[in-house]
Amino acid sequence: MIDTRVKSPILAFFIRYIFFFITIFAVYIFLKGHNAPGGGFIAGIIFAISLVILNMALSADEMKQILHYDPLQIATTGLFIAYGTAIAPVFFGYPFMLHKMIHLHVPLLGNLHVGTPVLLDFGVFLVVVGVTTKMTFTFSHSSDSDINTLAQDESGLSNTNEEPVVAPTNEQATTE
Amino acid sequence: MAIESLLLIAVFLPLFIAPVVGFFARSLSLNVAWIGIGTAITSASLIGRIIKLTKGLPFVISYNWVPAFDLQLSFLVDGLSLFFGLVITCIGAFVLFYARFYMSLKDENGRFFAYLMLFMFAMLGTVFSNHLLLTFLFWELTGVASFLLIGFLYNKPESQKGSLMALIVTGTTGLVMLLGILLAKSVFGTYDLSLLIAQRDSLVVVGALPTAVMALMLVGAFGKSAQFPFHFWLPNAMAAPTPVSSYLHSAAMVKLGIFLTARLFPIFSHNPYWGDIIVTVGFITMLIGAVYSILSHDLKAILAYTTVSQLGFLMGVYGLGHMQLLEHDFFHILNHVFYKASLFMVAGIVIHIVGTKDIRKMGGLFRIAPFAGMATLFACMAMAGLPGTMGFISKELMLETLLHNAQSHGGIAWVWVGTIIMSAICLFATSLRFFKTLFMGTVPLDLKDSLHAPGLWIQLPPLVLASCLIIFGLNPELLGHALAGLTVSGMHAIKMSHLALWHGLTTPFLLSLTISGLGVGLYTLFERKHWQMEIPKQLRFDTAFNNGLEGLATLSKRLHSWLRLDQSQDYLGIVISYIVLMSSGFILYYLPLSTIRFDWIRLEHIPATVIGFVICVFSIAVVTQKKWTTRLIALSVVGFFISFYFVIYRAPDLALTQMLIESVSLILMLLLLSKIPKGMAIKEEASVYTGAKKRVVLLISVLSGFVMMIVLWFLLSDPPATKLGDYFIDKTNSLAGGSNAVNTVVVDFRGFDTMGEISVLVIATLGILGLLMRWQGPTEESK
Amino acid sequence: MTTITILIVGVLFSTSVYLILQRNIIPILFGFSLLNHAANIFLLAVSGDPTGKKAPIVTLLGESYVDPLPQALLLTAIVIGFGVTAYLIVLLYRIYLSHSSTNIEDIYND
Amino acid sequence: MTNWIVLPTILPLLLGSILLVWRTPSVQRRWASALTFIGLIAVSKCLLWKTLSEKILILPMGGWKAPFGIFLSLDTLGAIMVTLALGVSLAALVYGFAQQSIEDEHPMRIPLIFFLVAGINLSFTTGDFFNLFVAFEIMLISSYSILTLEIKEKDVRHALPYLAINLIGSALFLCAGGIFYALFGSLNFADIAQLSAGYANDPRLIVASLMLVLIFGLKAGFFPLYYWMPNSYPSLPTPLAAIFAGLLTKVGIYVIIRIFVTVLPHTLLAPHQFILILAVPTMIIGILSALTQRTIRGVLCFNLVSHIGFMMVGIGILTEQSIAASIFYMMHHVLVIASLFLITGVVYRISGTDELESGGNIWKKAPWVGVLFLVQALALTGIPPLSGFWGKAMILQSAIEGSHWILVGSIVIASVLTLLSMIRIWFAFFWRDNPSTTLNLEGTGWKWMSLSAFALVLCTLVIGFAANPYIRLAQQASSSLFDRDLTINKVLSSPDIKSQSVHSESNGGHH
Repeated sequence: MIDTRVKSPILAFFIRYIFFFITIFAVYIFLKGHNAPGGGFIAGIIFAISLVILNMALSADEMKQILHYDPLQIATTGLFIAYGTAIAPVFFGYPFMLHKMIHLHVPLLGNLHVGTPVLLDFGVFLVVVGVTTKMTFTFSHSSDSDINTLAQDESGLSNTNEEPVVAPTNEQATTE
Repeated sequence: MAIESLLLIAVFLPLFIAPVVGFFARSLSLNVAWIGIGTAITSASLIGRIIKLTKGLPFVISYNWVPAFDLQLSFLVDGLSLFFGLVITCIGAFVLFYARFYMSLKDENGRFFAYLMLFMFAMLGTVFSNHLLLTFLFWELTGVASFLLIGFLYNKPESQKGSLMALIVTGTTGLVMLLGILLAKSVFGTYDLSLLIAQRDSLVVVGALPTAVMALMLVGAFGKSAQFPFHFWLPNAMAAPTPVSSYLHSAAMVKLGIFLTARLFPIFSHNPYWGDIIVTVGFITMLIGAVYSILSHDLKAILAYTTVSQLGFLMGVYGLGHMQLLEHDFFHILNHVFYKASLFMVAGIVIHIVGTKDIRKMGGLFRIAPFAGMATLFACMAMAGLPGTMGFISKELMLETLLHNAQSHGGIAWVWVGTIIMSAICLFATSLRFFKTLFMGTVPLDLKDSLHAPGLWIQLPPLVLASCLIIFGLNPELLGHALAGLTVSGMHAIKMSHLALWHGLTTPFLLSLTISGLGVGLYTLFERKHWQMEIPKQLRFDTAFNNGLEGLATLSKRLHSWLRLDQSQDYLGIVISYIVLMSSGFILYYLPLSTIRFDWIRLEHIPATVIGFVICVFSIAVVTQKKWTTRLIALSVVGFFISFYFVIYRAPDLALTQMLIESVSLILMLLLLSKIPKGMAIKEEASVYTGAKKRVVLLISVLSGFVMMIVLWFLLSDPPATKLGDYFIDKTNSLAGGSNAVNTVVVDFRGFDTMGEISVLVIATLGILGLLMRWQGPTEESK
Repeated sequence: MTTITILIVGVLFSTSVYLILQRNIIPILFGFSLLNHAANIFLLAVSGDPTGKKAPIVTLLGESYVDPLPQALLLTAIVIGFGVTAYLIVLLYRIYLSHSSTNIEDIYND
Repeated sequence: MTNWIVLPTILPLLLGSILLVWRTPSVQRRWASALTFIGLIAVSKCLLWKTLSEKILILPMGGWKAPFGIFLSLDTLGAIMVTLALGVSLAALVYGFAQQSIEDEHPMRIPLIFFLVAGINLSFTTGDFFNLFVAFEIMLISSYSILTLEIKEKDVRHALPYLAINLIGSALFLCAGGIFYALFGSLNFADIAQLSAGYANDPRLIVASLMLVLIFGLKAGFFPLYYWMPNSYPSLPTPLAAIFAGLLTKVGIYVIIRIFVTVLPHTLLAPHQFILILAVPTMIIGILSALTQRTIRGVLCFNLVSHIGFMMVGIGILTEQSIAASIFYMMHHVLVIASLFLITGVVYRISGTDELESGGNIWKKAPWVGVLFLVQALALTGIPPLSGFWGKAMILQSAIEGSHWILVGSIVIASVLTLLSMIRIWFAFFWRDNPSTTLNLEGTGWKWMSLSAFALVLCTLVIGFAANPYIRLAQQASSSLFDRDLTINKVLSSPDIKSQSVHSESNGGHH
């Protein structure tokens, strides 16, 4: 159903613009999360889905240019932010994970309570983006031997002892 | 030095010497035995010194070890322990001396002598310990040490078999004894032996639990002392090198059971079953051992069975509980120690000379090994109970007591008289055979060339030991003087002075004469038949034991496959069925189903009803549809409608999340299905259940839904408690600074869960990466 | 309302268990997916009958809101379930690659 | 200071993520991970020492008042388990270093071990029902990942049973969480403990508690819920198998102790009777299966299963003494099983096989490996004064005092058969001349491997010969478990740090 080798130029054209709007939407969802349905997780997965769709349209190199970082690194950064938010209060003599709030008035978005919970939520956002894209990219590429080297380079979690998983050669991967 | 330090050194010296021996074995080779001999003599002399100092009064030394478990490092110094300590160390010295000249190992001397030292330590510990748990501890240590020694020539199959048998039998009986000990603690309130002995008059030993304590502990003693029905391990333990046999089977380890019985005697002898159990077991053992000994033809097996017989005799002494016998228990034990140790040593020498164990192929060795022959002569005389030896006196005493007993009690007591007479006849014949076949007559032709004379030194220990039999047999008072002061509380003070060589023409003496005559007769009978009779197969407990082990293996294999533990593909069905059946059982048993409240569907529920209907229909479609694609579509419909259902439940965050997650899962599932060829899908449709299996699967699945339904129904019958939720609603704005309570719970109130959740996501990605990058690790080291 | 939820839970559990007990890895995957849904709805149902209550976006104290806690727990559970399901999908793919079959019998008798 | 109890969880998580960035295996990376473990062990020792005087340490996450926020609470039992988990993991880690050269090391192995340890430690420290679920999931997903990380091509299928069973367990766990919330409106252990006293005869609570036995029985390996285990563990690399075998089943046992001793009322007898009934087949069938196995690891796996039954006996009897017995047995068993797996790895390394049929010659050529194995085999059997004896004797004592004669008999039978199964290995690999097996004793790798196994053996020897402080520790852990009121008071009366901080913040803003 999804043939990763077909890269449609029309789809690519549209998706670039759609991608832009989705990103804005994701940021909105993320920021409103504390007071309305939304939050880091939902924003993250929306953003990740847009990246996944983008991936269908673009070639691996283009995709790499857009992403710039290995998704796993993004996810790890998210983890660090979340852990950091949790650990920070300890140094001020507070219990682990205590959150502090700052109240801000931002035009367009209205009353914002910016505080450490946002940082944790941002960590969640990054993790979800990184994890979802990493999972789908690696899995969709895994039957394709030449793209697999990319996956290998990206992850960095491999060495000479690893050999990419390749589908049995005699049976062509076919769509249903 | 104080008694404490003397005793501690005497007991622990062998333990500390063991590694030293192991260490020096490389440079000193066999001469390392001298270190061991020195140790044994030192310990023996220390014990001798203690005898002088204590003057026969019991003495307790205690140190805390594990007070949390009431265990003290507590030693009881009294006549019994000192006597056994002396036997262990003295015979140990003889055995080590013998081993010095017997063993011819290249690189394993150190191990051998270290084991022997360890063994000596374990036995000393057992006899001196005053605390039942400590006794058990050393008891098991002797078992382990004997396992290592019996299996010392480990690459021989019979070594493995013999050591396994010894370990399992003594280990199992030891565990039973542990039960007895633990039970004793809860019945009598203490593990302290000296305390128990001191309170023996006020202790209630009658009744179910005390009897159980006694029986369980006696099982331990029976196992160690190779009493019926555990007698079979001893002959099989003969796979050990001969010095070990001589130490294990004559002097020491097998006597531990006797020791324990003697220890327990003052405590339990008032129990009505004490005598019955011990006498029955002991005398049956005595008869079996004697009969089997005459039916065996392996030199060491013959000796092993005579040992079994004699152990039964010694055990029986404590069962009869007759004061005159008990007063001389040390005499009986020493008699056996001396003759059996020397006979084993001789057997080792002989086997070494002739290169075979079959007694029927031997003969005429006196000229080659005259000292060994002398030793055998003395020892066999004692074993046969001929006048002038310790064996004679021992047997006379026993006969006299039994006759006395029979006259006063009648009935079954006469059976025991018959038993001892029969065993004595067999033993007489065996002794005669042993000496005659080995040392008289002519050397068989096929052995003539291979014979080589043994050294003088190696013949010395058996000769010295055997001479003791004669010396003390002729002058029993001598022994009485030597053992004076070894009073055992609750049992006796040593009075050997009235032991005499000649009691006059009494009934026992006449019986002795009869026994001798019949023994010669039996011998002649067997000699005529060329010793062709064997132990009947069905009465060989060791084969039964081995068959039992094999049967156990077969049984466990059957059970294993019957429970389908070897079938990886069935685990899931079994576990799920189990969980479902159990849970439905609980529900039917515990939940009062009649109290269920039914909540009718009202008008405002219509949207929920429609969505619920769709979910149900499509989830059933996932099951019933044939094509994977259809199933997948049905599945995603279920997923999306569940997010609608979340909307009904006023959960906008959940609905969004569910929808998005459903999409990503769908992408992943599509990716999976796109990688599996279509042909496979069609082929696999055939592999569903049919018939009865299908019905079972259906039943289990319907039952599982039923269980969860009932549980939920019950939960919702009462309005659910919402303590936490109320607080969150209340504080989400004021304390967490957000109006979306779900979000504040997720990032603030319970932010730690979210941290865990994102960690799970990252780890799952790592797992996926690991799966998609096939690891070609270093093959030979990957385990 | 609760009756419908209870029925959904029952059907979802039954169908999922039936699928998990099949002899093919694809139905098993579907089964686990349904099992996740079943457990999720079970957990959500614990917040009680939502009829007449508002979503837990608190603008005015004193009004009747549904219990936010089960929803929050469920959010965590859904995400964790997603991670595990993704892993399961890839594992099944690897199993398929190693044995060139999706049939449980073939796989374990290979 | 209270923040310390999150360290055993957060530090491994943090280091695991750091090692995801610092990807290339190197000597420095190894040192960093080993030193982290050593540091954590020091921390956990301090915590253990502190729990002895303070009974229970608590940390309100985010400063929220009990029972509303997530609470971490650490009592003596938890501290013991954390220390053990860290110790075993360190030994396994060092063993892995000795076993593999740096070039052969999988870059994800150490991070995943860290994540696994984090999950395990969180399970031991959490005081919240749903957080326990999260901890379990961290632990499980790490264990799946580890299981399939370096797996052999055809062994991938053995991960499926493990995964499937645990998925079912997780789904049920979630439902159980729902049941508890619906009943008590709370998820905090202390709070539930206080509330549940009034629910002792509530049929819903009885059914829920019986389901909990099934759920955690899956993790712990009760009969017949252990079916997944014997196939999954042997496909792991040795050090990881040691962690799995030593720790993962014990987490199940720990949680059962935690929930049934400190959370649910003791008057709830049904689950305990159920555990006692299950204990008998767990012990007997487990050990009979061990006799059918053809590999050392197979034998060990089923021994593991069988001995879970011993701990179940202690839990089922439910007296202060019997729980102490189970705790002590658990301490012993973690160390002994882990070290036996490591020793098996050494055996595999030098003889190239772990099949009973093809082994041999080790006693002659490498007697020290034999000594290590024999000591641990005897400890496992319970030969005094090795560590297994005390635990077993304590369990037997409680069973005798409760007059559970069938259990007593089963324990004796299981012990004897344990001995038999271990001696089979001993004969096959150590006391046999097998001309077709050549031992490879070159190189120093196996010596270092033996050394880290020896470290664990040494621990068991210490526990065995100097048993007193450890038995006292187990007794103290048990008595603080039984001191429910203290725990409840301490947790529920904890200060409301969050509102204080918010108030001080708003006050500060005004002035």
